[in-house]
Amino acid sequence: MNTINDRSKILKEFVPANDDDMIICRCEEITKGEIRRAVHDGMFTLTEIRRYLRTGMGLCQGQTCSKLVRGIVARELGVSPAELEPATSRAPMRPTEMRVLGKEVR
Amino acid sequence: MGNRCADVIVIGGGIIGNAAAYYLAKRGCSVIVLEKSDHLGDGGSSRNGGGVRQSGRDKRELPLAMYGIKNLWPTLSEELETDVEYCQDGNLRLGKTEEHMKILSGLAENAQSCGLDVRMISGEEVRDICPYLSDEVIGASWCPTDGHANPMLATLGFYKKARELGVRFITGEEVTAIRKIRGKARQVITKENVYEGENIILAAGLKSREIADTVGVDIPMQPALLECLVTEAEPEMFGQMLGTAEADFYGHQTKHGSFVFGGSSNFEGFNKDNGTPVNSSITASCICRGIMKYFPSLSDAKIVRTWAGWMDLCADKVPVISKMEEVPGLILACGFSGHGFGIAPAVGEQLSEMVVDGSTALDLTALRYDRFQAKI
Amino acid sequence: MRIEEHPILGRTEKGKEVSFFYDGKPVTGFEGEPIAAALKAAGVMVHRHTKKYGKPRGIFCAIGRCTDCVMVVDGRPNVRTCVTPLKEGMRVQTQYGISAEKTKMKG
Amino acid sequence: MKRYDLIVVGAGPSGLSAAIEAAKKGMNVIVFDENAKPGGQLFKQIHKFFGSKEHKAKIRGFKIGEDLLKEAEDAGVQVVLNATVIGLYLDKEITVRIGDEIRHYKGDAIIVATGASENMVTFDGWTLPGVIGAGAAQTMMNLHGVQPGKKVLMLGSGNVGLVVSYQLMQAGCEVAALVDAAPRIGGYGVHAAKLARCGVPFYLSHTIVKAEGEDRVTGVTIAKVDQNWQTVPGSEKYFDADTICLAVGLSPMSQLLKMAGCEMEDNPKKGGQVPLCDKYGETSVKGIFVAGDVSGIEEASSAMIEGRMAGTAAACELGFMNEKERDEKLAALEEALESLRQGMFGPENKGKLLKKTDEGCDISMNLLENGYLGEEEVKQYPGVTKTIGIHPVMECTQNIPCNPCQDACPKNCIKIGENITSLPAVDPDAQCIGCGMCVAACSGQAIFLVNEQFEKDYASVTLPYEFLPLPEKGAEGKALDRSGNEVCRAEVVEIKTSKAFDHTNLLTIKVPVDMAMKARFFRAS
Repeated sequence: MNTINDRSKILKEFVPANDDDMIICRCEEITKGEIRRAVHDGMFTLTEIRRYLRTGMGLCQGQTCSKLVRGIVARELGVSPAELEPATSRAPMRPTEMRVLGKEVR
Repeated sequence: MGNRCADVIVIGGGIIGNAAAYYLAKRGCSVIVLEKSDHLGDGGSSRNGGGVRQSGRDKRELPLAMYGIKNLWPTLSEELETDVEYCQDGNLRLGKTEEHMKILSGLAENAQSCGLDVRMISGEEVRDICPYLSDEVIGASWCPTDGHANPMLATLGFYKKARELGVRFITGEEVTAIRKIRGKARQVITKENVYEGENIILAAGLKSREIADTVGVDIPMQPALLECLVTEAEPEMFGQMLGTAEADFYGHQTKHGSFVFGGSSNFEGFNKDNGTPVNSSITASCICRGIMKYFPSLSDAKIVRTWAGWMDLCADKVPVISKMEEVPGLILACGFSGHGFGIAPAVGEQLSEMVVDGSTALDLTALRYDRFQAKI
Repeated sequence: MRIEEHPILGRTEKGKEVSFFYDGKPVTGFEGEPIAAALKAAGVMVHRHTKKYGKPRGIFCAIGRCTDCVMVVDGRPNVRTCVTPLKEGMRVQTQYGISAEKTKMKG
Repeated sequence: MKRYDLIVVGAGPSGLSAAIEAAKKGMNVIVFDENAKPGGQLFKQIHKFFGSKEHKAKIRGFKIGEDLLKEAEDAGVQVVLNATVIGLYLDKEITVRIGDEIRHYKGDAIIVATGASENMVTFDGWTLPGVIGAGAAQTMMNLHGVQPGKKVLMLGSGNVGLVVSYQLMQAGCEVAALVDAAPRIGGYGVHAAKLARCGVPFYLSHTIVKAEGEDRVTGVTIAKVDQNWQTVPGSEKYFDADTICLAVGLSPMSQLLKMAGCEMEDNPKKGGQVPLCDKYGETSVKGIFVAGDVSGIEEASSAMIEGRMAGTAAACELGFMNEKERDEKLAALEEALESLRQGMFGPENKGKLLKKTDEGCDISMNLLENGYLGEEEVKQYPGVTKTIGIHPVMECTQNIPCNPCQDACPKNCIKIGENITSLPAVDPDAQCIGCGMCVAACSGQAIFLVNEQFEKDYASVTLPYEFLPLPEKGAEGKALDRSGNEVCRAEVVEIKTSKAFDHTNLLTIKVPVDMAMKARFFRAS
């Protein structure tokens, strides 16, 4: 459900960390530092992070990284991961060739 | 909760609202943006096909498109410090039959009369520009200054910069009404709060109709579902924005390598709604079949995601971008009818002029709210 | 390494032995087993190098979800080798970015 | 469009169970599964299951899968494999990829039983080839007959980490260490004990710092973590390894339900995003049900019961069963589910550190921290007694829902009683005949037969053995204690194999009499 979220909320200052270059989204090769930075750029929801950085937009569609990204964003925002709604799931559940998706049998 | 008063209250945190907020803040206005969704740019702004084109547009909005492409898009990435993936490799509107060619040359002539460089080219010329197109394509209209960009990044880029400039964005804040105070639109009522501004910009897509209704204004628009899909990353093939005479599909290859295509099944006017923009079970397959006729070599490309979005389809298919003299203080920017993305930076800038200068550099008379007249 | 005999499962039933090409070199495997299994048995660990940073990747989930094990198979990139059955004569190539050619890597 | 009374997505334990239940009531049922083999994760499970007879205890996972599939076929369920459901749309319509086509189907009811996916953790080098999920290891070795690696380090001490480590050893791999950031082992103590006595070291309160290697894993560095989960400098340890296996939990694979517009909640107790549903698995979208891990991470045994509940509820909703019959059925199933959720590892006790068993015995901290029972600790449990002649020693020290040992003994030596989670006790009046049925029946491999009067100065210890090569009678070697240390010379005096033992061999070794309560494993020299 929609909850009021003031985006001018002051976050703790961005402090670079040792593991900022750790790959989090394996498909799109997005690092922890990029995710943390994006939160400070104002991307407060997992959907915005995904649209801004492409986390979870690769071949696997976030099957591996979504929980990891959520943990990082939650920490940066100082909230519990459970408060962050995962991005929407979309068909097809597995990558599907155009020639296959275009061949329907009813 | 902080201050709920500002020079301008923008209703709708899509690319129109965000761009307006950005240009307003740049000119020193205090702005609050209210967005119903939990996410900024969650409507059409993040769901469209990314076209930044002039060709194929209605004459009335063409000046906005031409202005934006000339003056705003080329430097937008630097301006927003966000790579919006703007690519100006031209736009091909493809035709497969003589009937198609007729439609296309009609549109081209229209645009030429406004001074746009757009011309009709043959099938061979089309394949010189984009060699992957099938022989079924017999010609196209070609506009070399058109292009595409990443809608999500452009929308969030405006947001990021506007926020940096001090614009207050509040998400999850659903506006229920605008309230006049002493004859002037001044208060914006949400489910839990009341905001106040000298000016109110209503840029809430489809929702604008309901909200405008609270001050007795009606904009004739209706919902229509558009669907898009995206493939896995493919080797770099071509940079053009593509469309077809019959609008079977439209799309482009992104900087990332994936192809984004939009299209329709012809049942868009009748799609059911379960509260979320939900894809229909038949459209993605239909779009794929459409694409493969034009690009046989993409048949092995894998679709990784499909999505849908409701567009605010205006009765005459161009937006309302207009001050409301009847309701002083209220500015409308809605009804973009599925092609608002490409003109969004220009619209944002013009809206800021409307507020700050009282008038706009571009003549937007044809997009006024009171243009809707009965046919006879 | 293949498990010849397993204390619980006994001897694994294998399909017909087939040969295929891994980066041009002939390798044998069993028909119908996932390409990744045949490669693993042949000691191949690196399936691809990533697009942005050129980092090596191999099998990760082995059930077709993570897509880390994709390779160029019979000329097509991004084929999930852990769920694609092996066939006689298949051409399996290390994937660089989204191509079988190392030179096409960006950066 | 082709329409079924019931469409089930996923042919794992819960999906098949749901389909069976519905088909038995006359429903036209189809099951789709994206895999080439049905049974979901069951086909990778080669260990004997816990539980009671009704829960298919002491049967190996893959066999349960085969049985379920047969039952489904007999009930008239159509199971379509290599069929990936790629979308769940309005009006309970699904699209399925079968071969190179997309098919549309509608169901009057849909049961989503898509199971779970593995969680991952990050550390320096976690993307290197050789870092794999525990499920990947199982898939490679148990389905495809290929070793995931030669030398494996396992991260995660939950049941998955423990069971897969053991399976790795059965597949001929070496397990270098088992590491977990938690201060205590998360899975069943008996699973840990199986590993410890083979010499696998446990590093609790440790985590992986780095996977070493250029283009593949060549080693691992681990380090101790403090209470704030930060690594303690100077505590690093290095292991040679070519494979790092991650077993750090599962998440419900609920994407289809989210797509379908079911109301979701984030429930850490259930492992993540799950649909809101009623007691019998119906979601907020009428006619869409869930069962198994997708509705909350649990064991395969409970998934089967949940499947039956959802199948029953769907059958009643569509008029294939009246409310009375449904309520009776559901009540019985609920009772069975409740019994599985009892004990130390039940949902209620999740995350709690219990100090005592239901019987009042101290819980072995050594077991929780190192994977094995201390020599003194073991004596306090009701299954550990001393008598003249051969007798069972049951090193079963945690209240878990499991009781096959009780039925296994033809002489009724073993008593668990009404409560399935009680620790097994030895009946002092019954006479053990040394048949070994209990040793083979114990899914936790925690029962040994000890005879301290085997020969003068020598005792015999009979232990379960599920490795190859099987030592021969007369083989010489070393006896290992519960921690995997070599404690004395040992000679194999008897090997028993039997169909009734279901691939668990009984190895009897001869050790000096003072080693009778120490020697718990045999290593041939």
